[in-house]
Amino acid sequence: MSTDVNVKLDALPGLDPNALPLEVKNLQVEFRTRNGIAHAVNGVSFDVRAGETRAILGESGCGKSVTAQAIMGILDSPPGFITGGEILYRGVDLLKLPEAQRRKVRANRIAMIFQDALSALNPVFTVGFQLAELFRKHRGMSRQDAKARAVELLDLVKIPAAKQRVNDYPHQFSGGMRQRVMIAMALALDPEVLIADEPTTALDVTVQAQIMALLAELQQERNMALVLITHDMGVVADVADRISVMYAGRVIEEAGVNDIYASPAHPYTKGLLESIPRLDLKGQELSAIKGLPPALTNIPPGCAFNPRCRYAQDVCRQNPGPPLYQVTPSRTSACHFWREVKGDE
Amino acid sequence: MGRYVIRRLLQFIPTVLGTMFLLHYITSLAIQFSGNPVRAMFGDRTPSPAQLQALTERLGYGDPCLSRKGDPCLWRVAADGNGWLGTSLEPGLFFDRLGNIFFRFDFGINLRQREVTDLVADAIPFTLKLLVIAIIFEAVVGIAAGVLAGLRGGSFLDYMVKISTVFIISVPIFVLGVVVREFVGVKFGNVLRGQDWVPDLISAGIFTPGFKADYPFASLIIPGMVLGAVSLATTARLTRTSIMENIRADYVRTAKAKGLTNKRVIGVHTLRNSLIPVITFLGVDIGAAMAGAVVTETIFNVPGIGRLVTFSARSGESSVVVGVVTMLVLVVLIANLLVDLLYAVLDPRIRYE
Amino acid sequence: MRGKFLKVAVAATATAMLATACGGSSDNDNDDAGSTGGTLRVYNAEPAFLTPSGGDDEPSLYVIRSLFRGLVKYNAQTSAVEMDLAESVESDDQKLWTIKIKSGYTFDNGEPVNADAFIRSWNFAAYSPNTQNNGYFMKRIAGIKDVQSTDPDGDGPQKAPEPKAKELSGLKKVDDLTFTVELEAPFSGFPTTIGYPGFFPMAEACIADIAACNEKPIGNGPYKMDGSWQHNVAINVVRSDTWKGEPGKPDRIEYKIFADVDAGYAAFQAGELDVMYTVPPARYKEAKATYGDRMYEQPGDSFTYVGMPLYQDNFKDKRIRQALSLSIDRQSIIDAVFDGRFTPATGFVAPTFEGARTDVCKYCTKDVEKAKQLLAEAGGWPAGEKLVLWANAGAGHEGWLQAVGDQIKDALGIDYELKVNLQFAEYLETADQKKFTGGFRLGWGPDYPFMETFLYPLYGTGSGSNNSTYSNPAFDAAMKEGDSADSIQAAIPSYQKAEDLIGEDLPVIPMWFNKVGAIYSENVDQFVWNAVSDADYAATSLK
Amino acid sequence: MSDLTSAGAAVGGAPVGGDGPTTEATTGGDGKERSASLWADARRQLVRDPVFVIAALYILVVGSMAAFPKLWTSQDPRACSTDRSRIGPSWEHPFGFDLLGCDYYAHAIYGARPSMVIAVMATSAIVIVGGLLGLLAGYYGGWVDTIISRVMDIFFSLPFLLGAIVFLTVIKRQNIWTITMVLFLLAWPTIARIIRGSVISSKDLDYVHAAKAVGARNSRLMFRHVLPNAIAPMLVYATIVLGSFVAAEATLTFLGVGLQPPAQSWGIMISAHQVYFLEDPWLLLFPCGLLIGTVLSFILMGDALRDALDPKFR
Repeated sequence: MSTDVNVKLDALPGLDPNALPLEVKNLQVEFRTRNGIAHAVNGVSFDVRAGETRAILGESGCGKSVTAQAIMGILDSPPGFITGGEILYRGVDLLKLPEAQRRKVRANRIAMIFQDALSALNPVFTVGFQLAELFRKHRGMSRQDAKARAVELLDLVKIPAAKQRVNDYPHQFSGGMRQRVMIAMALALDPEVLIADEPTTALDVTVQAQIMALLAELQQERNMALVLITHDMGVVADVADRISVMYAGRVIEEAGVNDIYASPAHPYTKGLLESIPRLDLKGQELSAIKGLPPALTNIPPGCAFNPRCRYAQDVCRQNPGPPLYQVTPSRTSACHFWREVKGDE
Repeated sequence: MGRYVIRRLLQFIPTVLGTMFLLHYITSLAIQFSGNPVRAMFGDRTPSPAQLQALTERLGYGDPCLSRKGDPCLWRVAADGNGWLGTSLEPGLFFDRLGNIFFRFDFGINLRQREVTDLVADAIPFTLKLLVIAIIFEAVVGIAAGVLAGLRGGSFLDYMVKISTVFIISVPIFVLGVVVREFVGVKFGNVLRGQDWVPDLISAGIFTPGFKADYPFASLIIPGMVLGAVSLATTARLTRTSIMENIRADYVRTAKAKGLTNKRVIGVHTLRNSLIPVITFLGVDIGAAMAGAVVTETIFNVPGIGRLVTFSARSGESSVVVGVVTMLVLVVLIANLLVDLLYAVLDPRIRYE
Repeated sequence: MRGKFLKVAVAATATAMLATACGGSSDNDNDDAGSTGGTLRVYNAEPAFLTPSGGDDEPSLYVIRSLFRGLVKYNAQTSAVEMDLAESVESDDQKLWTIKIKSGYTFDNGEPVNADAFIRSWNFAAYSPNTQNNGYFMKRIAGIKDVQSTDPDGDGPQKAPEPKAKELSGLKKVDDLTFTVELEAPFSGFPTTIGYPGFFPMAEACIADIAACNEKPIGNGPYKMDGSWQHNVAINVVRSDTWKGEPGKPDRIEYKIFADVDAGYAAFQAGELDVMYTVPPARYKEAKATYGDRMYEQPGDSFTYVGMPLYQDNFKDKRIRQALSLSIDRQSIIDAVFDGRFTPATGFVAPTFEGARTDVCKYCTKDVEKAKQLLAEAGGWPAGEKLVLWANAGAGHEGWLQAVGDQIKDALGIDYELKVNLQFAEYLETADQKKFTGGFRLGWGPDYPFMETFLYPLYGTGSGSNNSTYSNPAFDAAMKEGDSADSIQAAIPSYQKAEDLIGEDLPVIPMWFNKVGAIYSENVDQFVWNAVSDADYAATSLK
Repeated sequence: MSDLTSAGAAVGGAPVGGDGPTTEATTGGDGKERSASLWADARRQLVRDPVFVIAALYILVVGSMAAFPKLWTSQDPRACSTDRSRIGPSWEHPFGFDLLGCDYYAHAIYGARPSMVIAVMATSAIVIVGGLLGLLAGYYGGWVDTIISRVMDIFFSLPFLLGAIVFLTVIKRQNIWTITMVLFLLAWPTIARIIRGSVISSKDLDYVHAAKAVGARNSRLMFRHVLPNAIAPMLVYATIVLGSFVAAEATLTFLGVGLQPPAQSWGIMISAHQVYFLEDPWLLLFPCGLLIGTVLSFILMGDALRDALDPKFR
């Protein structure tokens, strides 16, 4: 793993430097389990520009984490299999890359951080070892240089007394600190794209804010593309540029952050917004979307949301499901009656 | 950590004392109920009372409490009348043994008037060699099989390992031992000895039906493998389960996300975590193995500790049984302590205050 | 493999053998055959002691016989007594014996083998505080009572007092190479008994530190120790340069020690041993088939019997004892359990002994009608009561004892119960305290090659091993008559008269005599089996 | 490692630690309710698992041999005569005759009883006493725990086989009861440790505190809330240790300290005939087949049970 890995990666066939850092086109993923085939991802598409933050919003079990793992190529298969679609990094379809090169793209170009940093960090190795490992393996650095770089990284993510803490183990760090270590690990090799799979869900609110601020600052400095996967509407509002809302393995609405909050064009998004407790509505009964998301092994025909949808009519229940209607040049919504939903405002 | 070790060492004392008293009382009961073991040395001939008495005295079976059924031999009437604290009693056979073993390191003699310490000194090298071979064989093959089966969960290989390990565990060791000795040691050995291209070390050294003085290490390889076989099965099962659990852990996904090669993800990250329960099992197993190899030692004629204590138990040599088994218990306790400490080294999350 | 080693303890009696004429004709060793040289690897169990005064079990005797030599030895074929280190052993009243020793023989450390050596060794063995096992054999020499003291209060805290004397009064030194032995009572078989290793001489240095001598014995025989005793592993001996007599054939003998006879047999099959003096009973037929020509068989002298507890009412009437004996088919049991390896006993003296006869016991072949008739005459067996059969645990006797029970049940309808869980020590104590409630298995191996050893100790009134408490004045008188006969030949008729009495009274039910089976490998040229001292390694030559 | 104990320890070492309610998709309900569904799931899965069904059937067959031997054979195992010694298998005598000419098939059938009885009695003893002591030690902690743990250490560090030999050599009567007691004495610490570990890990879980808060008495807490959690690992261990006890009886008999003839047991059949197996292999194959089959079935059942009861593996 000599340092010339960047040279090799820049020479990838079909690489177009000014193409988007990450484009996902009609991604299909299914899980072949004992009780049937679960269609976790049914044609998800989105893209993200350098310096932009793309949020993927949805309840747990809607396929957002699977999408992220598919992009990174770390799906456990079996049981998971990518059965369709393309994942383009600067025009290069990662699905077609041989594993050796795909592995180089990971960490060097596209990095990822996970939700529960305690279980995501190896408990029996020091934080320093797990950071230095990246430099020793990808950049072929010596043990001392790699350790020095590790300390620098810990400083970068504002971990106090980095020199001493580098020899500590993950369980000796607090929740927030651990998440900072995860971020340090992800940014070690200056990736162009960072995928954050529910980075702050396991943290309490105050630490959550610090982490999101750190992410924003680092993104700004490095003009990095950030894909933020979460189910927390609050976090999305103040960080994301564009939002894709997912339900039952499909993107059902995609728009700029202000448009969505201002006028959601899909009943599900509308329901989500209404379920956020707001100060100005104090004392009123909170409205929640009735029912539960469908099991991915038998997704209802037509629009997957129809059983729980106020606006649902017969057409919503027939196949093929609603396409992504163009609400505005920069917005889409997969609902036959998006006008009524949007209009209700 | 230091305080923990000291606390554990202090806990040894009641345990070892308890074991020693248990063994002492059991062997004394044996003599009280089954009669003087010295009598058996004369076989069918009935020795003159004088001779039997002299020999009984010399071998330490003369204590009067040994002739009273149920007497725990803790106290005895002092010969000169004035005993401890003004009573007429003085510390009995048990305290003599305690004093001898722990203060004078004198474990007494067996029926053939040989020092128990010499008996153990003769036996330990063989048991240790057998142990080392068994542990290496068990660890290497066991972990390899377990890892392979664990990684390819559900595959044919996994099924093969699962079935073969369960089968080995359920075959009683003495059946395995006898079959291996007869077929591998004798039959196959004779075939090998027939061919002259096979070097002597292998044909005469390894494939022998039992221990041979002129190939002290080679002739223990097969007995060691038989002894290790049962624990090999357990190690493989343990490793397999542990790998299957750790393979799903989040940190493995992180390692993959860090673009590390599959070999490193498995070899370094997953293995390091999965081996913790396996190593603790091996540690405990070593302690127990010191005396556990009774059957293997008997079948392959290995003059080890297991066999020494078994034969002494049968011929009623209580000094050997009490002395050697107490030492073994001490070894097991120390082995278990070391394993717990090793556990803390292997897994930094474990803290002992 | 089950507890086989205990069996060795059961047959632990020394197998010293018979003498025809005392002070027989000049000895010419068996014709010189086979070349000398090579290493002889032999099977052995772990010996108890390697000193003549201590070792009385079979494995020890095998080693002691290579390292030491005594006053007399036994001819390999005829087992006649021949002079070895002794010039002559004579007595005119069978009570005071004069022994002259050949000159020039020395121990390995140079000490002379003289009268002092023998007197010193025999005293050392007899003196009870020395706790030597073979003190038992000195019981006939005058003054034995003074050298052994009994503890006055049994298990009391006091130790046994010092014996009155340190030396046997019966032993007197005449000059450097002659000494006299006075017996408590006349005994014509005395010369045959001193061929037993318990009577071999020991060096002064050996007696001084008996423990060290046990680890590395100082012998006076054709071989000496090579290194010390590697317990449970091996004992190696090499040709001794100080031995004056006829040199041993092999340069070196390696005793390989096995704790279990099956492991030993497996080693023999794998070509690791040249001689194995015994074969596991279960593998006998297989060994005979594979090593037929290299297997030596000869009727043995170990006698197995089922003793009758005469002190119990059920067994007082001799007709009941005769009925029980008549209902046993010995040959069928032998074929089933021991692959036909033993010879059914129809007498009380080993077949290879001089003066032994067959059909002394009229009730030793199966005859169910006669058995039923005798049982009826005697008033039958108490209804509902079970016949209890005893044996010591872990020595493989339960098998054939169960067969005996089955046959008696079939023939006489008496149900039986086995009591086979007592360890050997307790079993013998039950015998000593006369607590058997039914037939009890015991074995007997002769101490010296003289018919008397099969009779007096087992049936003489009050004698040590008379566990059935049989007491018949006519028998005791016949035995006395034999003891004081002026020669072994003259003693035989009276001993036979005594045996006939036993044949009628049946204090014990004789079962069988073992058959000795030894196997040797291809590298053995001439294998020699001494009728008395079993495998004679010194005389066995290699190709 | 030591021949015998590892079969018992095979499970001791295996990761059967108490499985507190893992946070799955559904929230961790109250302990009892969740475990009830656990048993239902386990039963459904087990019934479908062919290995478990075959093993259970085999155990049923052997159990019926032990309980009602008359069902399987009309021969009396003690009607023997040496004339028929070691005659080969034939139609009326499927297993032929043994060394003393007894019907080997009847001997095998009647031989099942001691092995099974010893295994079942010893296992239930260690489960009841070992379980109880483990529960007490784990739940109360403090000096109760210290005393019980030290007693546990004594019997745990005694080498299993050697301890058994020393005890059995001393006891004059080696019969079913004494062997069971010895096996119990030497094996209870293993299960006590498992239960103690599981109780300690599950006693400070939320739902136990909740129950304590509403004033539940200690005994109710122990048996209604804490113990159910330990039932799963205990059941798994008990099944597997049943197999190792059957093997233990045979090994002790092989060493001459177990059951003595004229009792019938597989152990005796194997040890009495193990040297003949070159001439008449069937003498060894039948009892070994039965013995290995039984031990194998117990272990397979234990494995299947563990997989079924341990949510992680579903």
